[in-house]
Amino acid sequence: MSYEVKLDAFEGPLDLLLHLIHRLEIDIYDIPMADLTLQYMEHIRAMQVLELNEASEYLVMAASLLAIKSKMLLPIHEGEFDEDDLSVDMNDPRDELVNRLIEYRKFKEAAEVLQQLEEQRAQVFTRAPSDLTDYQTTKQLSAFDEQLNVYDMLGAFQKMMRRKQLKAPLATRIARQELSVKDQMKSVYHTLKSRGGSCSFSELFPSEDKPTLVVTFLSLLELMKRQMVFVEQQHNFDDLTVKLLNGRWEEELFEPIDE
Amino acid sequence: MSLLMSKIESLLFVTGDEGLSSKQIESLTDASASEVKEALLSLQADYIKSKIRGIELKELAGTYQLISKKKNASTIQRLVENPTNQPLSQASLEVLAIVAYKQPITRIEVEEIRGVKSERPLHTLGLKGLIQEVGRAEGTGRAILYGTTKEFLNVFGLNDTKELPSLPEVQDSEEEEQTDLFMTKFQEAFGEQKE
Amino acid sequence: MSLLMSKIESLLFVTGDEGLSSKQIESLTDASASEVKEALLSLQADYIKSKIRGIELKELAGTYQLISKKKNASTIQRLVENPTNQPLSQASLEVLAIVAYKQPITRIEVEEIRGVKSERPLHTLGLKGLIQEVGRAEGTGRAILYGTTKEFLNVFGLNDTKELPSLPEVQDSEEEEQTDLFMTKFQEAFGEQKE
Repeated sequence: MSYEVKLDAFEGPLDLLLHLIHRLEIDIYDIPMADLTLQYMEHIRAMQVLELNEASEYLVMAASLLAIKSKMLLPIHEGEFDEDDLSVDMNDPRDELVNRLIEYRKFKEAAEVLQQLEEQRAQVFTRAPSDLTDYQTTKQLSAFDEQLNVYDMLGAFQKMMRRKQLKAPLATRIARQELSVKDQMKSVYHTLKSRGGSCSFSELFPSEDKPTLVVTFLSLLELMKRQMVFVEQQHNFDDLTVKLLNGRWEEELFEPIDE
Repeated sequence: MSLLMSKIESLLFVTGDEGLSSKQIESLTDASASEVKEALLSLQADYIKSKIRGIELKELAGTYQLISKKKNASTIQRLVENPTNQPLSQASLEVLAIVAYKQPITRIEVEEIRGVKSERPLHTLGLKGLIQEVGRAEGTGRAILYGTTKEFLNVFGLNDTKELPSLPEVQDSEEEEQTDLFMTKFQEAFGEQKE
Repeated sequence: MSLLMSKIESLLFVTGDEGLSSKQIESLTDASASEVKEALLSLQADYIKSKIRGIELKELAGTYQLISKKKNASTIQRLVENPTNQPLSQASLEVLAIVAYKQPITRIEVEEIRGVKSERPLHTLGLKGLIQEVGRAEGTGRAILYGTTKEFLNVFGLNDTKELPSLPEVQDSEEEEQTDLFMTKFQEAFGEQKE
């Protein structure tokens, strides 16, 4: 049962292996391949149930773990090996895996350090440069000989987003939720109205933006509850049709909606 | 009191050209009106008195904001005149980004996104030939709609505004995952397969 | 000196998160490098010492910038109602760490270290302005080489990538020595020089 909890927390097969090594208190330089492989396979099985996208990468690793395990099981009889076997014998079959794990662990730790730096940095704030256009002459304003690229613009946008965090109390309270159910109800209502009172369910969800889809869905439920619209389906698996019941939009009807 | 003054200086510093009202300062610092008033006066006096300070406290219509000291205006002037120090200002770049991605767009809409007045950056960008009027909005005001120019494409090395990289998503991946789960259930329930 | 300090405070105040290099400050104030250095240090000391100050001076991404005092973080955070800047995901942080320490680096190399596809985190980091294309690898594919940006330094409070804490070293040097010793003996015995 303990597998279910953490599966989505892994960043890949190496991450999962490090987790197991830590949990099983295994010496990374002397990995008991049978134990580790067993544990790893059990996790993979749990993941297949969940149909994770990266399953293939985990499966590739499973294959190499099995390969290493079987290499280690190969009996070595003295005096029987030829040149080729010698090279296999010289290198511990686990070496490559161990090196990869150690290398990956280094960066995983570095990522933690970055995270701490990010947190520390987030404790201090700076400000947007002042608007100095007052100081500029019109001639200067129209001069343009700068090397700019799209990333300068994206950078400016990022800075704005950062700064916008600090603007909240200056904005009005209404702006708290980007898209309100009430506004979306109105929008759904107008869509229906503009299409002569009915349209297909999917037409009401033109936006790819997930929060919008969710809010639109909620607004539709609210409209149904208020008997402003009803939804019907001709046949199984048909697209649903949404129909407008009440032709008038009365603002005051929607005042009590609690956001 | 010095603790409150420090907090107020931090707050006014980060809020930049927008400033804060004394009411806002009170609620942010949990100080009383009279304490805030006193702290603001002390800061003001300190900025004037202390020769090493380069900032001043200005009150305008009940809003307090920090500004650079007037006596250093000539130094600031040099900053503005020096072309290497004056790439397109942050404000202009922000407005340009918004216009580029959201065109056609009105001034009011730009200001809603930025949360600050944007008349001057729009003006500057117009003068630099990066944006232009592309029409008028429907409705009473018939507000000007702005869009980017050919010169804009030129400067940013684009053939078309469609070549602009997509904007970063605002929500984090965790949130996305949660929404995904919701969406999955949602789609299951309604047999919808939006892609 | 106090005059110079005042000018510098004014300049750093108006340039905000753009900041200024010491070279730029010199040319804007007609002061010598050593004077500017001294003034910056005095300002820095004054900000730390003075309890009523709410700002600090920091070198960030190669420029001097004023920042709010760390001890006032909780007050300023009250300004933040709905943070738009989500912290980076674990995947993005890992990729960023690899790019930061191994730059310039290709996507394939990143994926070899992580053992998983890393296209999306790389894309996200690009959009967040934390990494950028810094060239193309030699060879057939001419794969994109990634490196960190100024914004990266900014977000992580660094002045330079050299300020990154050094990568954790593999700790068990003793064990390595033992292996080496074994290998030496082994090679001596067999006269083999396998690479």
